Amino acid sequence: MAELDGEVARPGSGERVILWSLPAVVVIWMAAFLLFPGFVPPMSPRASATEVADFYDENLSRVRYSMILFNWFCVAFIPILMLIAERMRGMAHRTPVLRYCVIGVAGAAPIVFLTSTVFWLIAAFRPDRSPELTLLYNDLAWITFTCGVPFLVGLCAFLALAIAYDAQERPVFPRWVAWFNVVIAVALVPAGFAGLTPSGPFAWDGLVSFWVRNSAIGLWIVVMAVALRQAMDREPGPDRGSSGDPARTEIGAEA
Amino acid sequence: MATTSTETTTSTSSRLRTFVAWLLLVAVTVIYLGIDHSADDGGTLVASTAVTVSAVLLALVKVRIIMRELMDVRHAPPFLRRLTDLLVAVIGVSLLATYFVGQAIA
Amino acid sequence: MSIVSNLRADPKRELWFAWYSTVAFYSLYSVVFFGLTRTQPPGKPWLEPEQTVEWFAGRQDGLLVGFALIFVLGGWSATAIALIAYSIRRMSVSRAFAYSYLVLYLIAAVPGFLFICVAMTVGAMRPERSPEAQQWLYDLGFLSFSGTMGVFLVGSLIWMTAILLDKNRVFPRWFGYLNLCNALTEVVIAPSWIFQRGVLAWDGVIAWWIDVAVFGTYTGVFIYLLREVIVRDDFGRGPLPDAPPGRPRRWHPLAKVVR
Amino acid sequence: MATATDTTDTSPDERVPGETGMWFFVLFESLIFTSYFCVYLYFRTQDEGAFLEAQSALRLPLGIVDTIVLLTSSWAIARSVQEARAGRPAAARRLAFVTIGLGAAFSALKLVEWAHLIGDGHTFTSSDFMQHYFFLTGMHAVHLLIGLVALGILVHQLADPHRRSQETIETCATYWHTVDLYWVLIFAVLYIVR
Repeated sequence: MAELDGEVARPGSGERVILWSLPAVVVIWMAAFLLFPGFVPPMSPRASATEVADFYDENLSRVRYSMILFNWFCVAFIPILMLIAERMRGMAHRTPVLRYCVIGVAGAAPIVFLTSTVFWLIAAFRPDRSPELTLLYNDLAWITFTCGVPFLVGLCAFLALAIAYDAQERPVFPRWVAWFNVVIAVALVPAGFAGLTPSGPFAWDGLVSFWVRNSAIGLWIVVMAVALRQAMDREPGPDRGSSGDPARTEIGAEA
Repeated sequence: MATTSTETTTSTSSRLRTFVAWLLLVAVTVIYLGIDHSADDGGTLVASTAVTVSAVLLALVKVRIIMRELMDVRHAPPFLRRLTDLLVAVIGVSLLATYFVGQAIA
Repeated sequence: MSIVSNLRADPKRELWFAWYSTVAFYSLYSVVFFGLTRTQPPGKPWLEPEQTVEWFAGRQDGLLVGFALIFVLGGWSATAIALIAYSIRRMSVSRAFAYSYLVLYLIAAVPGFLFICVAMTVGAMRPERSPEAQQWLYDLGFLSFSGTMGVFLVGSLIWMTAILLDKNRVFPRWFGYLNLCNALTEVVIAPSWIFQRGVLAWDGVIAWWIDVAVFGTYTGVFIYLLREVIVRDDFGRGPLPDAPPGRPRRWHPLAKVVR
Repeated sequence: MATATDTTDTSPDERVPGETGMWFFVLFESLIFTSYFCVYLYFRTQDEGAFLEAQSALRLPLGIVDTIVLLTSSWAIARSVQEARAGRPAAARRLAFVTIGLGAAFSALKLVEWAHLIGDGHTFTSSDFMQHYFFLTGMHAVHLLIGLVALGILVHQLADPHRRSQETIETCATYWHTVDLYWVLIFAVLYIVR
């Protein structure tokens, strides 16, 4: 860290700007969520092809504009996740492996959501298409959206483990954040099984697969934003790392 | 750079040896022309086990010359010499075995 | 000694976590694709629409349960990629190689293994769907899974170049060349976009059986070699030392548990 | 010359030409190619008539010229290695450029042959034989392109005495020989086998 003397730019410069983009992103997401007529209440997997086609026919504009919003802004969450990845440099790890895991899944998770918006938008593109095909695109969108949790589960699990391994006097994130991530990961797991049943709490419109899953994601965003802000406040200035914990020897720390 | 007379001699002899290897490879390639015509009846091609087997065997001879002379395996330790010979054998056995097994099934 | 205490006490615990996860993930992957869903070896590319309906009906539960497991645990694949990225990071080459490898494989995971999960789940959840639509899903599943193997071409070449340029002796050089062998067989899968039957179709002798044999060898070899890298790693910047002398080599991941 | 090894033709020392790792590649890749040939030969025996008919579209003289061009390139790179070993990098470079030229000539001939075949309606998808033909020659072309990269590295090494390494030169040459080696086998099974 000897290279950090002189007029070198602070490594954390600009991070507050990214953090404060979060409220804007959340507002847009909430707006898009409420604008999409298929979320409140969630569309039923038991609906027939004709019913689904009628749904798109009647709600064409709202489907299109809400999904275009999601299509634009689902990836806006990646910078926030990168702030978390940056905090991981301060953890008492010997290697950057867990940070690499987090960076990897942080990139892939929004891309899954992006894919589902593509299917919704195709379904709405030609309302005169045969109902059979509209149903097909609708199924693809809902399965991608609901079941597509692998990278979110991975994100929570990797963060939990990284925090658990962060054995130092003043850990980057408090210990309870690890447990919180485990709880969220567990809450997301049932959604992966939504394809197995068209009705009940595990169906894609069910209590567990829809409401619990999406509330968990919302809660995760809020809690992690708070934890992230605290971690950023706790961090010492430009000389961070030099004061240090001898355990802070991650070889990628200056990468 | 001092070039002793022995070095010059070996260099000349190895140059000649490499040239002879190349000449042999070209000669074997030209033999294929003769083999090719031996089986064909005018313009149409005719299946022939003799042609197939000799084509594969001649190719293996060429492969071995390339490995020994051009790739310099003849100066390599015994393990590599044996391994490359084993490879030639494995290729030959696999190709001919598949061919004959295939014929037997067909 | 158990794996758990091994993971807690060892200063290399993050690396061991990633390594055991790699083994576990590849095992899960094999069980799901070969066992539960029976999507490997793959279905026939030349099936008529009605036959794909039967294909889906014949393995409905397996497809739904198997791919649900991938939906839940697929993110685990990141550990293998992160560990490889770390191995490249430990070499005397630019970090650009490690980051390229990490980003390339993880983003490619979406079309590479998530699409087949989505397509097969959608196909299995409504067996009454029209035969043409079922065939469309069948094609989407297999082609997105097999056809995108070409991504590994560039991935293997990145790893190969890093290994051959590396002066820290992280991997033996022959493994660098094995990456080239693997890259060259990834090319072979491309004709599966063209052929519906024959040796180059997605279930063909060349495009599937030989490819899987090479890829399986490659995967087995790199999992073993990654283990050697972890054992040898000294967290320094220079050349990796040889394996510590006098220490018994643990050939099997569970050998320590058994002892 | 410090970079030239002590080993000459008469030396009793036995040594692996180039890196051992490259020889691992040669053996493993040869086995993969052998498996492709086996698949081809097997399917050929199952439908000999159709294979023979499609095979008659190939022009043997062109194949022979191809082969001789590539054999000559192999000779040139073998000579180049000898010159480099004897401490004559300028001569070695000239021969390496001859090799590159012959490799390019082979590729050009291959393109002419492919163009002829496609012009006559023989494509990747037109028959089982042509599927194997384009697959094997295409895979070979990929190996050849990588070989040209290897030759580029070899020339680059020869250009500067500071980075010159006889081992790297021999490794690149060994790779180039395998391009020749695989062609010899491909030529036999595609053009000659009946």
